[in-house]
Amino acid sequence: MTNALIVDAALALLVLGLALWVIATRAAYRAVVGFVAYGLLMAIIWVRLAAVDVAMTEAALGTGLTGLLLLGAAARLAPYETAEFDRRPGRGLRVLIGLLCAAVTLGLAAVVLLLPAPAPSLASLVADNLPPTGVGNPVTGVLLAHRAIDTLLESVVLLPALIGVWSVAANPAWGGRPGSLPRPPASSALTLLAQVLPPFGILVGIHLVWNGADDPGGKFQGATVLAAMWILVLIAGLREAPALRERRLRVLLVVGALVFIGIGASGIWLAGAFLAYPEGYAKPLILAIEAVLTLSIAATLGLLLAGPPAGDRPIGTTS
Amino acid sequence: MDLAALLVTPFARLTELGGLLLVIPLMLPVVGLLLAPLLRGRWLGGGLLGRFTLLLLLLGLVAALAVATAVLTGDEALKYYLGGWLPPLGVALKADGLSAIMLLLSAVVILAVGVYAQREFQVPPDASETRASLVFWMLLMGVWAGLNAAFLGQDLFTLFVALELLTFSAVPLVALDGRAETLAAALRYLLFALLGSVLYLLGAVLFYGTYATLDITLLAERISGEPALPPAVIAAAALMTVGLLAKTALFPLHLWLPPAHAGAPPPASAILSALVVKASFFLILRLWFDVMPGALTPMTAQILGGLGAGAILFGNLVALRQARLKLLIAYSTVAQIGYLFLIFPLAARAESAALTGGMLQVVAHALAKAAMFMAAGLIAKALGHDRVRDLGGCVRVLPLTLLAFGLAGLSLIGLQPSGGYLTKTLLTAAADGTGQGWLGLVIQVGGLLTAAYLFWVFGHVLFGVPSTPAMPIKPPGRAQELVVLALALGALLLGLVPPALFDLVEVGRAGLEASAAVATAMAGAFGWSKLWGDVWPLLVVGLLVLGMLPWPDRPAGGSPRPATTSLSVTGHWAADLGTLLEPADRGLRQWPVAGLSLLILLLALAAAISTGA
Amino acid sequence: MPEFLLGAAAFVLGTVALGLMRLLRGPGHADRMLSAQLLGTGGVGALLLLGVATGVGAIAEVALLLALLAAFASVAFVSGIQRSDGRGPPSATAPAAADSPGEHRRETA
Amino acid sequence: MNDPTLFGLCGAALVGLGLYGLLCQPGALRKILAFNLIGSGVFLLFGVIALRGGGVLAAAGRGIDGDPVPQALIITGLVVAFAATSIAVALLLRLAETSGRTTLENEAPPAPSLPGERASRPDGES
Amino acid sequence: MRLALDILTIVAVSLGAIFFLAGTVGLLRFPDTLTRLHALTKADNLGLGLVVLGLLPQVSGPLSALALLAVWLLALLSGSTVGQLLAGKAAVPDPDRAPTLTPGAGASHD
Amino acid sequence: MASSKAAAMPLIRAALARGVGFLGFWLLLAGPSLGQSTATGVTTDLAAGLAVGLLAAVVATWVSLRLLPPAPGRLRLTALARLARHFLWQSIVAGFDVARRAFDPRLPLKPGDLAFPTRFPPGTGRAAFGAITSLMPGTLPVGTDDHDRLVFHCLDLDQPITAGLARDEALVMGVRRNGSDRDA
Repeated sequence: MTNALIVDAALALLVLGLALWVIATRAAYRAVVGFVAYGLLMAIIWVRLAAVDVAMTEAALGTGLTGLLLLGAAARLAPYETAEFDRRPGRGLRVLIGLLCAAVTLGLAAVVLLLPAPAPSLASLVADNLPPTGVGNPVTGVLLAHRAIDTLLESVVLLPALIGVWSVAANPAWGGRPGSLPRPPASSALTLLAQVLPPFGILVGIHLVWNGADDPGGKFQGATVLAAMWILVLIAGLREAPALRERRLRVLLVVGALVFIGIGASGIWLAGAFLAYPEGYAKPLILAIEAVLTLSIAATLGLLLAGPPAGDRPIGTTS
Repeated sequence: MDLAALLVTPFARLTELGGLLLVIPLMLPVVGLLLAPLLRGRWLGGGLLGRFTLLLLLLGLVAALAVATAVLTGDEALKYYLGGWLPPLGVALKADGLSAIMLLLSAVVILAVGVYAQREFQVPPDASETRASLVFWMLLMGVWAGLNAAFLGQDLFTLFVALELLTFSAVPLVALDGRAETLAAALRYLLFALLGSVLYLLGAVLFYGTYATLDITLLAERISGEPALPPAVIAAAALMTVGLLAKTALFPLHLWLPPAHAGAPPPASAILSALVVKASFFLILRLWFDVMPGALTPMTAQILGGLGAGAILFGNLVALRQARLKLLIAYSTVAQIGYLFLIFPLAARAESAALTGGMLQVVAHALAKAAMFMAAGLIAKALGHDRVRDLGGCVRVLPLTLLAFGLAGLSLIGLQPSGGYLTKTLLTAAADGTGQGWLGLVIQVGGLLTAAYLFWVFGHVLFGVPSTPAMPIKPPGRAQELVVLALALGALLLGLVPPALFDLVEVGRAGLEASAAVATAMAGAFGWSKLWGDVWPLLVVGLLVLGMLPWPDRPAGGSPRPATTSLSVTGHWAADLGTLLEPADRGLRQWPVAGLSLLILLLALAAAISTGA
Repeated sequence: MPEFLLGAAAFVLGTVALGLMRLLRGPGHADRMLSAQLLGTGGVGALLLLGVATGVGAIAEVALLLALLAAFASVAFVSGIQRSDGRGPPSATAPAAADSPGEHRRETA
Repeated sequence: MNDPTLFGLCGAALVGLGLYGLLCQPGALRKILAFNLIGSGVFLLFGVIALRGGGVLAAAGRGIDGDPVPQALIITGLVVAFAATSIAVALLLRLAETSGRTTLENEAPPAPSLPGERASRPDGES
Repeated sequence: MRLALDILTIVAVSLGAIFFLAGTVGLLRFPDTLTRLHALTKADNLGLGLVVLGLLPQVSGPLSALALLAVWLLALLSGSTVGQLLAGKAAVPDPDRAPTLTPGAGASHD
Repeated sequence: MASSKAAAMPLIRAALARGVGFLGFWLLLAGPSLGQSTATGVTTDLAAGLAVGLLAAVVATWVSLRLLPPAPGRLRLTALARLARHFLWQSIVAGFDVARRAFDPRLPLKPGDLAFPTRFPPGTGRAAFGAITSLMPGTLPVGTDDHDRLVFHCLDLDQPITAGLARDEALVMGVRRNGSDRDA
């Protein structure tokens, strides 16, 4: 056990050190680079916490897409970011806030140490109620059956978020192609990567969704990988991002949640409750929902990264 | 399927659905939100999407009425287990009286906003979709979906997702006009709201860590069975309360509200002020009255009530200093939120009056404030500006709008028979009855200050020198004016609603006597002595304010700053106070200072909750 | 054997943590990015070791995901820098100036 | 001290650090980063709770490592946090492009939007 | 047989760990960005390869073993792409890179 | 791209080859869980899994063909094997080389840039060459110069780098018979 403890202690210390760096370093760019490293470590920590499903989400989302989003933002903000660090509040205020934050941490630490000793848990209840759902992965069972409403609302939440991102567009650009994606200089290495990697990413993504029914994985993880591959192709310039007015794209964005609601509503007649599945058909229905949701979530995540429509030319380029 | 059923099924049959009925208000806006991106083009002379939303809102109103009827006639909360899974594993929906009121209120207000916004956000003839139209109508439905989910959810995590849905929908509305100031206001709102969400989530996590459930009913059972609150629960309650306070913008955490609510397009401001901040308040109610009933220690109640009193005084005073009409209304919201928190110190011994008064305040303020923001929007649109000092003469071009503004103002002041009057009477009586007369005093002073800034506005409107062309640049639509007037009248006539309907408040909670409390409050409201007693202080305030008006020697051009020179004594006094208040408000709205307040509040609440544990 | 593999994982994590010194010292943005990249490769290795040590096969899939997306941060990094270069001379020097050796010395002193 | 506790304390520290950063760093991008730190601290605490809740079962040979309910909720939360980050970034980038500002300090209350001004908003890129 | 495989594991994994260390040492000691990049791409990928080699005998079934190899190949692809991308970026004129731009003029030690 | 019948043949061949490869990759991924379902005797799960795998492989192949159209010319497997062996050995050498220099207290480096006039036209072949050389001892492609030569950053200019690069180039070129000059 000692080696395991060393691993855990190393991870905890590293994560704290990186968090400190993210908070305390001077330039935003350095903080973002630190945050990317932080995300990688978090993925390993989730593995150590026996939450492989979460680790996959963190690996895909935290290191892939979030890193891309924040690094791109930091680079685009760099020209404007003049001495903002020096506009911190005065030392007295900082010390005061620091002390209070330390008090919050200490209080939380005490709470963690005083959590009830035989930890209360729903694990056995989930295990007992997993068979009717037909899936073998308890996390998928919870997400798609027991707490399906959370998953439904959460896939719906992504849509206002996307509209929010689009809403900062300039009026004439509305409906055009998104313009926030970084466009690196033509590089044969990047092109090769964008040509070779996506098929494998697609296989991994589909595998995660399909296999997520019984083993760790699921639609969020799969969708994130698919979105990442799409973005990679766009960044490398192999394909153009679609214009946001395209009806096919719009349908793609909403079809997942609509199918989810449709199947949920049919449950009222067929299984006696909204979001219930008819006996014996739970697993195929769950897989069907996951399949369409994956497409919608992947498209939404990709477009969240791609940013607001920018007309025919990307924002920030000089014409 | 729900839609088709709604269209053909008679209204009465809806209530027979029982708990399943709750799925309709939950899913109707969600389906609308999902279909919205596909609905392009013009229809009946406007936007297809706008018309579609209107239809959906009408259906939503029917559904909300059905829920309210079912709750009131059944005299018990409707409950529904999604997917047939019982908590703690599954997620329940529940509509008690409070949920029903909130559902109905949001359906009414959003419907009014939807009618109002048809004109503002229609699609021009040469386009099939514009940025503003799609964003506004979609996010309006997003806000509606988030609100309904927040009112019906019985699971702390589902409520978290609902809050996020609400935030993500509300924030872009603030920045809809795309100017730098509103973008900054939206970003500030988003970041502070996210801080609130994450603190809320942390609280939910600690609840789960202690009881392995997030269901409100189950949590209530388990917490009431505890001999003393465990530390995790104390921390969770403090974290959730503070997180929700940040989202409610209770003084001194109001840093984001004035710029956000003032900068949004008027229909969006109406939704934000009338409903969005109420959702997080509603969850505070849920937390203290449903999740941990009986855990409200006197200390906690005093902190919340004290902040509420502070909000009333501070918000009203700062509102008095605003040069722009929309900012004035936004600060008035800061003040009006304060009334909601007075119910906590009163609830311990006068729960009926406190809760009824609180819910009445929610309803009355929502109607009145939505009317005021939309009226201000019409004024700004017609005149091309909303500087209070230059409103002179606009009564001639916008009589109906200004009437609506004034009527809504009467409700805020608390004149009979408005909802504001009921609120204030109920709360004052409860304050006197529980030996906390100072709260009653705060309520009275708040009403007078509200009257002062309304007199200030109307003084300029009625007696100011017209500085703009008499003809409006763009005359308001008749439907727009009427809908604003209807909302204002609704707020004003709330006291005339049969008291029996207020029994809705008590459905699902024992020992409340809402209708009796309302009946008592309304008894004698129209007696001459009572009327005179309420009106004469207002007259005094009115005279003082009119004395402050610099209108006889108003400098030409009209600077956007408030008048600080005046002939009267009250003018000097107000100016002195203003020089103190404005820097104080600016200081409090600095991000680090607001953060400091938040941290102090968090620790103080944790300490206060543990005093009774 | 699991004990040994865990120890190896700890060692690999420790060495890449050492590499994070580059994050602190810079001096260029690219150097800092290198340390994050090192963490990526090391993380894949550590995850594979952990997966076999604990017998949870799915951990290898986490490693696979990391390997699949390892290049993403660098792609964003490279294009990001390019974008601020594209804004013209004054802004192009801004990130570099922020990382000038003089300033760097000030921070570590 | 066992492993879950270690990471639980780590989560508590992350929350505190993130709070400090969110309140004291003037740059909006730094605030977004700090929000993500707080978020991951909260998720970490939830993950610890999940692991604690699973230990009993693993001992009983039921083969589940952690309480799956918190794990499912964490996944949902991570996606929501990503959505929040992307909105914040979009707003911030647009703010910087229109006004050159990257901080939220010293803001003046905005004038309400007016029809005339809306017509003349900067519609193209400068 | 088992023992031999275990020994192979121990040797290969240890060697791999040492190459990770080499990558880190190179990253810290080498004088400029591009030389550090050499250390990163080459030493680390070999380290990962050796770790994978060492783990092969420990996994059940040939498919799992091949999956491990696939992870390594993906890491190689990523590593080489990242190497080239960052190298191209580091070659853009940058104050601390200037001395090594011309062939032979490098060799600048700390 | 495959308008004539003559051009269709390589396309079909490439599609089949890649499809089989992707299906193989899917089996790697799904192997453990497929193994489970065969062990428990649930054949429907196995069939469904294989069907999804087939579908995934088809999608992946389609995407792959869209992104990276097959180059004319045939793949020579023996040359590929030779390249793989060379690559494997050289990357080990590269690792040792870097490690030796890193651990050496004297830090024996003589870094610098070197221009290499490659025979590869810009395109996939050149990119693959760059990717492979970036893992070879002491070389790291940094870009192209004005004369369309590949520029390599080298750890030690005293080593016979050009000769090594030429050998790598020949090996990579040999993999595809008479194809590389028409890559695009």
